[in-house]
Amino acid sequence: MQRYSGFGLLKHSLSHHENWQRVWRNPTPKKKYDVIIVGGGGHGLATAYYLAKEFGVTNVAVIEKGYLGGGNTARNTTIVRSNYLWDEAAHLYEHAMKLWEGLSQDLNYNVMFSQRGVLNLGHTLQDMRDIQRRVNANRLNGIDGEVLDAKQVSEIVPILDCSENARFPVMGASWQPRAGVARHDAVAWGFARGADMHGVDLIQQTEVVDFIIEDGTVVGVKTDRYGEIKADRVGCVVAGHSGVMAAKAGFQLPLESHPLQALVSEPIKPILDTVVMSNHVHGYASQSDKGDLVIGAGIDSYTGYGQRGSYPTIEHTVQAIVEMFPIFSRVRMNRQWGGIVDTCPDACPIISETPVKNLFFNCGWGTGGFKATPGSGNVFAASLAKGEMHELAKPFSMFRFHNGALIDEHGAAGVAH
Amino acid sequence: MFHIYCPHCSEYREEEEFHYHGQAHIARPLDPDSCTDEEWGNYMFFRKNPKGIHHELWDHAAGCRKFFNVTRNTVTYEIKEVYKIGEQPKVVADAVPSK
Amino acid sequence: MAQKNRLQSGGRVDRTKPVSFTYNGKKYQGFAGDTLASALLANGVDLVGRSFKYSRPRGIVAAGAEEPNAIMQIGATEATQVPNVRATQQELFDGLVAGSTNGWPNVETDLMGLVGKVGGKMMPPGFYYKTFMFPQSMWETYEQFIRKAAGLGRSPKEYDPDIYDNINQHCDVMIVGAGPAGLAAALVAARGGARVIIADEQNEFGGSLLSSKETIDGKAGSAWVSEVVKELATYKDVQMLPRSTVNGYHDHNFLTIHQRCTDHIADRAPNGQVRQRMHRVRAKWVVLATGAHERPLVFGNNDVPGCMVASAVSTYINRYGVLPGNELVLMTSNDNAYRTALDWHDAGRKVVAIVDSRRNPSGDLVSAARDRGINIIAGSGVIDVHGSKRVQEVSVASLSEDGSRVTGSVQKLRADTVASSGGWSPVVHLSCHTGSRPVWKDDVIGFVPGATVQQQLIAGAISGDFTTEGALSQGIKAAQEALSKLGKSAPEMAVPKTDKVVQGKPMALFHIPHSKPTSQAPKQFVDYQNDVTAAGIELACREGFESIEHVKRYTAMGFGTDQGKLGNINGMAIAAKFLNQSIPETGTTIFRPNYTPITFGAIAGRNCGELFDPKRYTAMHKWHVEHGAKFEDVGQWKRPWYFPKPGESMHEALNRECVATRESVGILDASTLGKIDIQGKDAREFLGRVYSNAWAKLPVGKCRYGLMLKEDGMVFDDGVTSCLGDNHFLMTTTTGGAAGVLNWLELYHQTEWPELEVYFTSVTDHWATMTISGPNSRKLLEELTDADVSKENFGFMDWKPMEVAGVPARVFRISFTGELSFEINVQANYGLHVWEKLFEHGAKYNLTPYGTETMHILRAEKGFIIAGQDTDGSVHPYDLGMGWAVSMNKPFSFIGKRGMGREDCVRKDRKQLVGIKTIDPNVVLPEGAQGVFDPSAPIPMPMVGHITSSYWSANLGRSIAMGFVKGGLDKMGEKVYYPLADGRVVEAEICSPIFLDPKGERQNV
Amino acid sequence: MSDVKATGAEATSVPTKVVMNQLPGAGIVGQSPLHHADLETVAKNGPKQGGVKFKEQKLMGLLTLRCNAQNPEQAAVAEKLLGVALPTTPLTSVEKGDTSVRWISPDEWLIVVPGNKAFALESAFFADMPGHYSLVNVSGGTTIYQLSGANVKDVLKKSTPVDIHDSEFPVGKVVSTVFAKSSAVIRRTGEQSFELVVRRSFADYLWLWIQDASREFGLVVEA
Repeated sequence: MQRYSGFGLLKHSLSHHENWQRVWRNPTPKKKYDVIIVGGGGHGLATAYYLAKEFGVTNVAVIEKGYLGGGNTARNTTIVRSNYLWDEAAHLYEHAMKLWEGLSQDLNYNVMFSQRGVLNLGHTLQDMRDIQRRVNANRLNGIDGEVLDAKQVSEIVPILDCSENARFPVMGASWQPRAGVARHDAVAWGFARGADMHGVDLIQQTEVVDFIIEDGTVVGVKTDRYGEIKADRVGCVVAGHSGVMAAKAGFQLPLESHPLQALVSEPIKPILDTVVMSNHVHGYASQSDKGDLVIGAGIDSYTGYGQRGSYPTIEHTVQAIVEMFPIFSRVRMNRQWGGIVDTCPDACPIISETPVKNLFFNCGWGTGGFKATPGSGNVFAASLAKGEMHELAKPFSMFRFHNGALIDEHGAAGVAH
Repeated sequence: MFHIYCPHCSEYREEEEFHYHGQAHIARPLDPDSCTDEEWGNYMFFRKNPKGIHHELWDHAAGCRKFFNVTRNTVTYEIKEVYKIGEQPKVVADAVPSK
Repeated sequence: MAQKNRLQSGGRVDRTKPVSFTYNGKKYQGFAGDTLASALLANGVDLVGRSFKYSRPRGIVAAGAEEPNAIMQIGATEATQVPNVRATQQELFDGLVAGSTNGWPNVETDLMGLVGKVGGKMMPPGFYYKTFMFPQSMWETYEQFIRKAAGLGRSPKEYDPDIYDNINQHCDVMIVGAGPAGLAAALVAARGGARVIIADEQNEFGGSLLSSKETIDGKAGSAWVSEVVKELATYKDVQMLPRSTVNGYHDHNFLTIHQRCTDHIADRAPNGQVRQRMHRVRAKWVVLATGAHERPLVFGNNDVPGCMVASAVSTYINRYGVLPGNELVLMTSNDNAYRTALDWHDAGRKVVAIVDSRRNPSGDLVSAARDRGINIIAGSGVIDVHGSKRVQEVSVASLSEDGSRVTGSVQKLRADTVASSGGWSPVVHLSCHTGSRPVWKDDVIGFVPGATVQQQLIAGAISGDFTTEGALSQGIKAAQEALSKLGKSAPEMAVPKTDKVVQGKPMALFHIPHSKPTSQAPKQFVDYQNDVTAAGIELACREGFESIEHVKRYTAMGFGTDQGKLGNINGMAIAAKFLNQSIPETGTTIFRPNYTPITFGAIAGRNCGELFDPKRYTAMHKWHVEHGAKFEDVGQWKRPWYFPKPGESMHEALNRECVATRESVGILDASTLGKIDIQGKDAREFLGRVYSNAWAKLPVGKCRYGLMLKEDGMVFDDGVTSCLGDNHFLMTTTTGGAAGVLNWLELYHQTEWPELEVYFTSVTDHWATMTISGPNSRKLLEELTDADVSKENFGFMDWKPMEVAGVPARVFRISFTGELSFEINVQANYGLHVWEKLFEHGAKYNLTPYGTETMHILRAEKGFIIAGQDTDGSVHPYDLGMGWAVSMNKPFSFIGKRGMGREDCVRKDRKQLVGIKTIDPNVVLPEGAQGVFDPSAPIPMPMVGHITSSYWSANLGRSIAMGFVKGGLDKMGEKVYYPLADGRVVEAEICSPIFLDPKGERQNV
Repeated sequence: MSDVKATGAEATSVPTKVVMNQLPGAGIVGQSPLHHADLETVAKNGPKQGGVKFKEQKLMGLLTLRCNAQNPEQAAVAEKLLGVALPTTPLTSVEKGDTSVRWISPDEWLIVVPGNKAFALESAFFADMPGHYSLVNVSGGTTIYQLSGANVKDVLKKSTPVDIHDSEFPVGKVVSTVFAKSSAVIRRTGEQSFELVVRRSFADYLWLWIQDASREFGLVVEA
């Protein structure tokens, strides 16, 4: 297998880059696998990677109806942070953060994880109470965080309007220095390459049209291209389509799939080198390495599988950005797009056993999926390998919506995470 | 942005005037106290979330403040019909789940 | 020499109106009617930018929205800077200041260029994924360089001096594009009596007719255009919008138009005019007449300045009177592009050769070229271009019949301009915005709009028919169809006569091969802006990026500000060829809004600054401002926070307000509390279902506090509801909860319990509410009313109508401070009058106005909760120690009852709200501090609950706090510790949250 | 002592609903939601020519009526008390003398009368109206903006998504809708004149918005 390095680039440049190997194979599926993962997005690929690399389960297939990393992984605004309020969520996201911190080296693929820090602004007294509460919880959970006042905020982001005449003046912020952004496509490709290297079969352009369930236990899947493929365990990681897949398996989930829109400006010279989020003014922005301002806000109110939302959502988002950064008024918006996010009533994911034996779901990440990619894949892989849920995953059982043990992260999720 | 016909105002209005309230026809159990935790959880949280035909509850928040139902395709976003509370939809999904 | 490339005559520029402008610090002159691009070309400026990865010199390629290279920084002042403006779309005005965006130290001598040459070979697609990984700590250092190199123009550093706005439009027919198809459609729709909007991104209507020599009905095309425009102007329901780009097509035929009102006049909008306007259009029918973009061909060094799209060359000649060179080589795969050679020749400069990839070109235009003696080299292709900052020579070689291989030897031709054409790509962008996928048509050699659920019609080149005759007839048909769908009678209209030109069959050629394999050939550019080459696309495919979406993402093709208008199809074709499959098998090309970039300010419109969000005021707001109140934002309300006296700190002000209230009397403007009038015989029953406590027996004249829960049993609002009449109640809600609660009541009434006879009406704004609180409040009230407000006849939790200061009022004896209190409600138009009267009489009692902060302190001294501060949607009444506000034996299972009974909600060790007393009375815990039982435990340290409310109580001379503690209600007197960020660990004791007057005697006097 | 009427029963027993005269004696002048803007002075010193005219029609009596117009008794009593029948066609309004009635929803109407006539009308309703209904005085919570002039439609188009073209919005039509980031009940009162019923707490914001939206046409304030 080929390792990537600057030296490798030089070597290949001498042969006109004609000898680069495939990043992953294009295999025909076997009749049976130990584990089938439905969904080749970031989380599914990470799950496959860790199954093979960390838990020694290499007889694994990832079945993707489109192309790898083509869903929300390709459509999000790439923010990575772990400053969540409740212990359960904080531990899960911090587990992911620690994996992020060595990911490029672990994968030998530069996912461009850039720890430029995240500011969550506070504009009201209640915002500041919530920020204090969350940061104090983070510190006691071993997660870096500080509460900043308006002056400190404007020192970090001088172009932010921290003046008194803002409609909702900035009163302060929470600051997580270790947070940042990553290159979304590279994350999917890096995990895919890593999984493939460890023997995982990545089956693209193949849709799982049904589960094969025998007296309450899943034993495989039906696909449109290759018919039946057997498996001891099946992990379903299909984000926005989780409800649809659950219906095929005969149960419902506490999920609604909503459009989540985002937009980018034209590329401009570096001017914003951290991530700024505001729940109250309702928008967030960062600047990519290409120079685009990457901007987002909340989900559209209605359910939708159209990968597009309504224009007023874009308007409100842009209003918020102009309110926070008045100097961007003359900068121009280049593109907008939408993803399909499966949202839970408590703004926390579902990593869970299901009413069907050996069928596991990892979904409900809402707007917060990207930042959790390695952690989600890692704990889901552990659960699939053992057939029982990983400690960090247990609190995220779908059955918490029956017994009432919800983990309400709306505050920390805020404008969309 | 949706263009929604309000069955009470009897004309089309912009989405900005309306609020979405999720899946329609979720009746509150008549005897909550006799519900199991599972039944109550299902009532509160578990949803069909279909890809395709969806019956959903909206209210004309900035208009007549009346609630009503909408049958909408969640992929194409076409609104197939609107109907008042207490009425039943005429357009329903075909038995086969959308693939 | 000034404007050396300007023709003496011809074109639509006004040679009597010279316009001067600055480019890269140098002064130039153009004419009114020029774009920045045409003026630069007229002045012989070849170099307009450097490419972002290899920093190669780049020149103008196109003449419109598809231009990838001429990306300018515009702006005469810091505040009016605009990054990334296309020179081809910027109209020239006097004093225009422009500069190229890339190139260091400048675009002419660019040192990055060296890096590009040297490092170029080491920068294939995705190279950054493969390196910069070691050591880990260095990535952010590498990144700084990458970031500096990236980005085109720069953001202004000062605030925008201009204003923008939005306007809502409705029409029967929205016509996008005012070329022949759009104009014909508009004419028919207008004659049919429809409400029409026709928009075009250019400064004048006419589209292709403005830059071609074709005639319509025997007149010049442009003459036909002006006649049509003249007629359209006579219809009152027709809106014509030039300089207006339809940039987004959304669901249910909603479109957005970006209109540039003043960008053609000046740097900054003159005297306060709107600079740009967004039209938000709801159209019954849409006619897309967006035309097509010509595709350049992909060949070696096809990015050297002087390489242009064929039709662009014609546009510069015919529309702007500019000949952008001296010696032309035309590279084409179709007849249509021959027009460019003819235009060039007829303008009096030399056409070196027409290189045609087809073996036997035929057709009228081909003969016309032959008649002019132009050298046609058939069955061949331009495989390489020589020159660095301008084309100097081109290499031509014969090709195999299918154009896949170089067959013959290479001949070199001197030329300074290479115009190329690989055919035309319909502008399908808008049709994709609503989720419709375009479909490939082999006869068109391009994608055309696919099936859609929108009320959408197409006309003209977008359909794949690139003739003017087709445009006109389809425009007419489309409008007629729209009219009949609208139930209007469609007028007949004959298709205007157009020139008959017989054309030969075009060849499907995208990428001209080189004698060397693509990977070793000179760079063949597909996407200029992102430096994507044919070799790069092949490499992506070789590495396994086989889906076109993967190819695009891996190479960044189509991610520039031109969104791949020129390159995407060529790129797909190259990928298809490499994977040897058809283009449709390789995928399709999907476009998203915006068609071209839009100013953020224009989208925000006037919803910025003081109009960003409403500020809501009470009837007494003016008084608060005059009396120096500091305000708190509560939702959209501006509520007085505290009333500092001159020189007083917040802390001092609060102490003063708190003490004055407990010792004499204070006053609070409580008007923002939500108020709902409830009438109907089932009002009581309804209250019983939405509140957790009992309402069946509340007598007329009495008030009662209630908790409102969600179905999960968690508290979401609280307030006092008063019984006005047996079937008539007044409910109050929290300030933030008002709208939500009314909606909640309507939801349950309309969808669950329509049989209950009850009506709800918001009266929040109708009543001005002022609470006087403190031992002297009764004395004060007595001075202003004749009513008997004695304890005996006006007890605690009673309400009474009475006149206060001559104004009819409803007075409620409820208290949020624990003091003797009267909440006076009057019709809001009289609120300020009563408020001021209270102060006239209150002076002797030191009547002290206080705001939300003192209110919070006073209620905390009493252990009263604030929904939203002491609750967070995850606590039920028992968690709050408020079981007394729950009546489990009500016949109807009220909202929240069942939820509270779920397994997790009845746990013994839930976090419960208690009082928190710091051992050191002078320490005020920060709200949000997290408590632990064992402060020496290792991180992660088990947390037991947080502080929700915490204040300095001047009345008690110590700090007080409320907060959640695991099982706290059974831990009275036990210790809890608060490790703070500054390293301190505050020791505290769990206690009752009622710190003052536990028996409630003070309010009951 | 203010004049409070209990209805539905003789004074001795428990009243079912109460209505009260909320207006003080003549000596006390009410202060409308735009009181602080001092429109009199603005009108005196401001421009007299412009494309948009603005007037606050203040201190009117506004009543929200909820009832069932399909119920003949209720319809009859309402017509008797108002002098006009309740408009039952959606989005229409009726006007007679100094009384006007706007359709708000199938069971809701907004009644506008002179401020000093509201209480008499309320009392009459509470005395005579049979069956299930509700009548609420909202005079203090609302005010009325009169917008007119050659450019009045341009200002409305900037402010509301509703189609105000003559063919869709004839004189007399009334809609409750979004207005800027607040809401309003908009009624067309003439070819070039519209009436906005707005909420008190948003009055200042809407006043700022209308000034801003009118600037390019010239705003004439009338007192």
